[in-house]
Amino acid sequence: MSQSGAIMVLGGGVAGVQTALDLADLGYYVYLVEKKASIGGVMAQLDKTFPTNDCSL
Amino acid sequence: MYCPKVVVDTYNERLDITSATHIDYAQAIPASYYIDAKECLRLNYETCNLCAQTCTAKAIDFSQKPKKLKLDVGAVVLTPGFGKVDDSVLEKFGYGKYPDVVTSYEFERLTCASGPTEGHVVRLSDHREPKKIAFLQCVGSRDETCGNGYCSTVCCMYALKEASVAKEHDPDLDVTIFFMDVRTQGKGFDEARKRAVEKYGINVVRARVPRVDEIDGRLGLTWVTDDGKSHSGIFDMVVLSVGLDAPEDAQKIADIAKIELNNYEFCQTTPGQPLATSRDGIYVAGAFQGPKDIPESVTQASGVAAMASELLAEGRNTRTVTLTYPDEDTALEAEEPRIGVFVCHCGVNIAGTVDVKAVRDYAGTLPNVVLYEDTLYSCSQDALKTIAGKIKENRLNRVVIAACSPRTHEPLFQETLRSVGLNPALIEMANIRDQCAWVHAQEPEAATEKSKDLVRMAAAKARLLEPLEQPTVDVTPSALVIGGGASGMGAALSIAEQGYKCVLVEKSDKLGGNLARLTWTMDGQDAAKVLKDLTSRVKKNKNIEVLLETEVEAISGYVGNFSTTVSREGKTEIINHGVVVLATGGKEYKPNTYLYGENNRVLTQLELEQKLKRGKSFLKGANNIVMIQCVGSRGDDMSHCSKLCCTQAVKNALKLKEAKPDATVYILYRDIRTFGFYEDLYREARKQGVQFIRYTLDRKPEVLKAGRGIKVRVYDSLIGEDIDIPANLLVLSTGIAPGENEALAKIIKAPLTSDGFFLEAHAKLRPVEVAVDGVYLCGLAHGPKSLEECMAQAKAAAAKAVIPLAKGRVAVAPIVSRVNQDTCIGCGICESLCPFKAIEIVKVGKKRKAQTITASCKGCGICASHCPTLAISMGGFTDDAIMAQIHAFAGDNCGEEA
Amino acid sequence: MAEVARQALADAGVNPQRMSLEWASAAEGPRFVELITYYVNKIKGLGALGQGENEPEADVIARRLSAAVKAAGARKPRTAFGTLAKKMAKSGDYSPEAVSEAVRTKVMPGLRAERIAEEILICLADGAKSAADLAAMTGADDAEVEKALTALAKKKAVREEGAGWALG
Amino acid sequence: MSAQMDNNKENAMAQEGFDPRILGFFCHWCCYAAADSAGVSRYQYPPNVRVVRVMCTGRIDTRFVLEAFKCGADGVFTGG
Repeated sequence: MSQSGAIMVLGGGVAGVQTALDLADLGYYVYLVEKKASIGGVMAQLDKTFPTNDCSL
Repeated sequence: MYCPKVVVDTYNERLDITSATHIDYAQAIPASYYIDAKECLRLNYETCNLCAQTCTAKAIDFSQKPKKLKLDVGAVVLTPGFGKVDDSVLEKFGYGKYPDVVTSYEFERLTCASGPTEGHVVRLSDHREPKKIAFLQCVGSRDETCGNGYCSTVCCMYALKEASVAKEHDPDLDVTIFFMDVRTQGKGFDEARKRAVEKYGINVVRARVPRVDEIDGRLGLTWVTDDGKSHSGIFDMVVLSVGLDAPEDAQKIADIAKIELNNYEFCQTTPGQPLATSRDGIYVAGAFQGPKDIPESVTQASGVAAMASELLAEGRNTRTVTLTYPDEDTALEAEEPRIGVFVCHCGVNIAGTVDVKAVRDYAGTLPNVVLYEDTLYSCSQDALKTIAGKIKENRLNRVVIAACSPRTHEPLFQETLRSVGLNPALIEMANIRDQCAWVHAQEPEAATEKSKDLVRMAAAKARLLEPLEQPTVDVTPSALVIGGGASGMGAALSIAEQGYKCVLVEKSDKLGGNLARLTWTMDGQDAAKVLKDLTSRVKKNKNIEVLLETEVEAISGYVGNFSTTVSREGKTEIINHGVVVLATGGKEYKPNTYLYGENNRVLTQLELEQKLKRGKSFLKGANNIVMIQCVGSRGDDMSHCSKLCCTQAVKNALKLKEAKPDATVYILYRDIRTFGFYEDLYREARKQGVQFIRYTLDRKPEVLKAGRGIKVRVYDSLIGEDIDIPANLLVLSTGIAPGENEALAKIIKAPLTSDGFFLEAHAKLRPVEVAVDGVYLCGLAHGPKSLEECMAQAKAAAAKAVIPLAKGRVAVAPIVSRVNQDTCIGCGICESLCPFKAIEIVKVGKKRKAQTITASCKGCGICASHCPTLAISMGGFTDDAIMAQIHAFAGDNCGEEA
Repeated sequence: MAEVARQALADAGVNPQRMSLEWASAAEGPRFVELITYYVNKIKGLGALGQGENEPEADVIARRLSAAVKAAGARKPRTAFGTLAKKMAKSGDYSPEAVSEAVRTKVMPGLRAERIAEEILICLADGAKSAADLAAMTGADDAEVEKALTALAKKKAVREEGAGWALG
Repeated sequence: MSAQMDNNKENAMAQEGFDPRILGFFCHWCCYAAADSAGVSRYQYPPNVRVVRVMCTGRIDTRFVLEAFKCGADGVFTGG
């Protein structure tokens, strides 16, 4: 059986988004599945991030 | 917008309201409205339908039903994040009862400029600014009564951050943080903690506050410090530093995916394979694998990408879709400029301050502008489609977008240009949001004037924009991994299993690095097994060539085409490769204090492990064993925290108790940093009777000779005096020092941190990349960390390293310099000034001429501004374009206005 | 570059404090705000261009700077500047004193001479002038003007006309 | 003289109603990014500066600065 070139990523927070981006860059088709209406997860709620206290947007 | 149903805004932690039809937050992706099905009147009560009727785009269709999709995938990655601690846990601290007790999530929204109070911290009870705030740590963490025995890892640091931000808003604010232990063990965190505490004067109290009471509309706290004394204080506001729980639906995910969870309902993994679940082909990353911060989540995310890529190496590029663009309309591009100006409202972000319509109409008066429009959200998918349509319809050949920052959004609009057959260089953005509307909110007229000026300058530049080639260079499809420890082997294996050749160079005579000195992994398993597994797989893999006793002498080239000189047995060899992974490791710190090296009863933790491995006979008569933490770390020699010594000490204390149950083990510590699930080990050690005694920097323990033996003197704050412990064995937790990184850093031109570790390109978003393209980083070379983290990082570095190899070509930004060979006089000034070695002098015929090495050039323009004959021009930033912007800035004042 | 610009501004009669070079890293939003606010206030203190202390009228400044821009694009001063930058990159000595001194001695003489020459051409565009008039207009001393005129005459850019000079 | 005093003195000298026109050259990676981050944090500052983005302050040619003044700028702020 030939190998599939697609991967499912479950959860669209910072980890899920990064995984999906890297997999796409590596040559795979990605299904990014998120139950909410937008991706970003908790990180999108953060004002600034430590240790440098910048926004990382 | 017409939705009549008011609902609480969960993005703002219920501190604000929105409607059932809403966009989660201003930068949400996708930034389209959606209907909250739980709240919608139409879906729940079959009334209303207002939105569907008013939507001019007819985008609302209530007849849609949920659909089941079947996806054919070769691997699954679980990144469900973390859940929230149950409110019942928070109620103990008065949450829900007293309005001024808030969670750290709520406080985050209060300090945020886009939050419900626009960044003003106020009490929710009376909307007045608090004067005294207390942060309570470990709410829902390190607390078996709520079932969360683990440490949530991130709360100490985020509390310090939130406290700093609050102090920045109001310097007179009095902030106290109540810690059990201050756990700021991440890279650069301890330094950040020190800065925050010193700069902002944040009070640090090591005590657990059991409850919160209301006293005359304020909040009363009582706590007991290490010395046994009881204290109390009154605060205006209490912030609960809420821990990270397992995701709410963890059990459901586990059932569906058929994977195992640990006893806290997080995903079960091992230190050697931290990203693998119990089922093949299903991987895990982020907080579901265990509580962790952003850099580690991002690292693991890249790491699982590598895992999936290893598994599905044959399937690579079989399902991807290649974007195709229409051919460039070069004839249109060459015509007289036809500029379209799009002025963005960005909702109220711009339009709330700047008179967008006035700016739009002003744009219409500028030369060569043939179309001027305003858009609500230019970056939204439908707006981009509209813009694309308008470009075609009006045959535009230059575009000005007056909106936000080109740093974040230019690529998006460049895509739009490409999609309609225009060169992506033919766009210019005017930043009227980040650098205008947002920062001049109180001066709408001045902001509107500034916006007009910025648009005029952008249009002036746009007139002179020229199409730029999109150069790419071929990639040598192999990697060089420097360092043969666990991280280096992990990275090499992953790269090899993803299908690429890899050379692994190690300067010593064997593979293994620090792992070879370790006896047990953090979960008490045999470290030698992990090592053996790694080394045998490395040796077996046909894609890996191992070079022992080999040192790197020089690296030249750039991403895709590096050429490295190594020396081996006195001979030099050249290796060509496309990418580099730095895995040079670190080393155990060797102290010259506490009689180390003088008395054979004094060992380091690693030395203890090695002794224990050989047998327990040396423990005969060792009734008192003392461990001292932070020897070297967090001090004068090394300012950083070595992150793993606390857990290592606790692990070894347990091994000692196992080998000799009647021995008393003392651990003298400053903060016990057994973060994450390692907290279980700490609790177990306390249960087993290991004695933990906290010391402070001003009263460090002393080690004294006592006859043939030694004794350790330490101040016991509970009894308020020094106690002497006769120690049969003294074990020093000496931490991790950086390896000899300076030479390599110079060769690669990669920066080091002040502690001597390699500096990543971005602390959070690019944790395994180095500022030099094509160079990646993992393991102790990056900073102290456990084997588990090293392995995840090795995978992550491998994923990043394979990206250019898998693509086969790397794109080069077209903003590079170009030398006009006719006017160049070959003086070489540019060559000597270029910070990236990206311009060189070559012989053209008989003359010396400068030539840009396109792949290395970063477009900084030093060469252009220093060229005596003005022979160098910069793509997208030509002299003429910048001069045009200057003239446009001057407007009527300048005689040379075009 | 900043030092050259400052000294060139001073040469043209502009208060060099009007030009500022500051550093703020990507993460330093607050610092950026401080810098900008301070700088804008400083400029407010200096007044509009041409109205600051010891500054000539705005039209004189404009003429001087027109000449200076041309001078700064000329090959000789640029070579001097480039060579200096190369030397400093090699030595690594970027102390303000050293930079200022080097620019003053290595770059400015050529740049000023070029500026005066260019300005003479501008001054002569609307009719012949005496050497003394040209000295007054360019803010140069007689010797500098004479040197410039001689060089320009050699290139046939100017010629003597009666008691004064005209474009060649 | 301390920066603070300097600042006060210049404030006192500031001409009534004088709104200087200032041109900024900002480095894409540093100052331009800092200015963006100031925006994201909603810090407020005077609206007198108009910005030309360059990829690096090294790009800034002396001619650009002189030209800006020639065209009547009251100040030029280069930010790296």
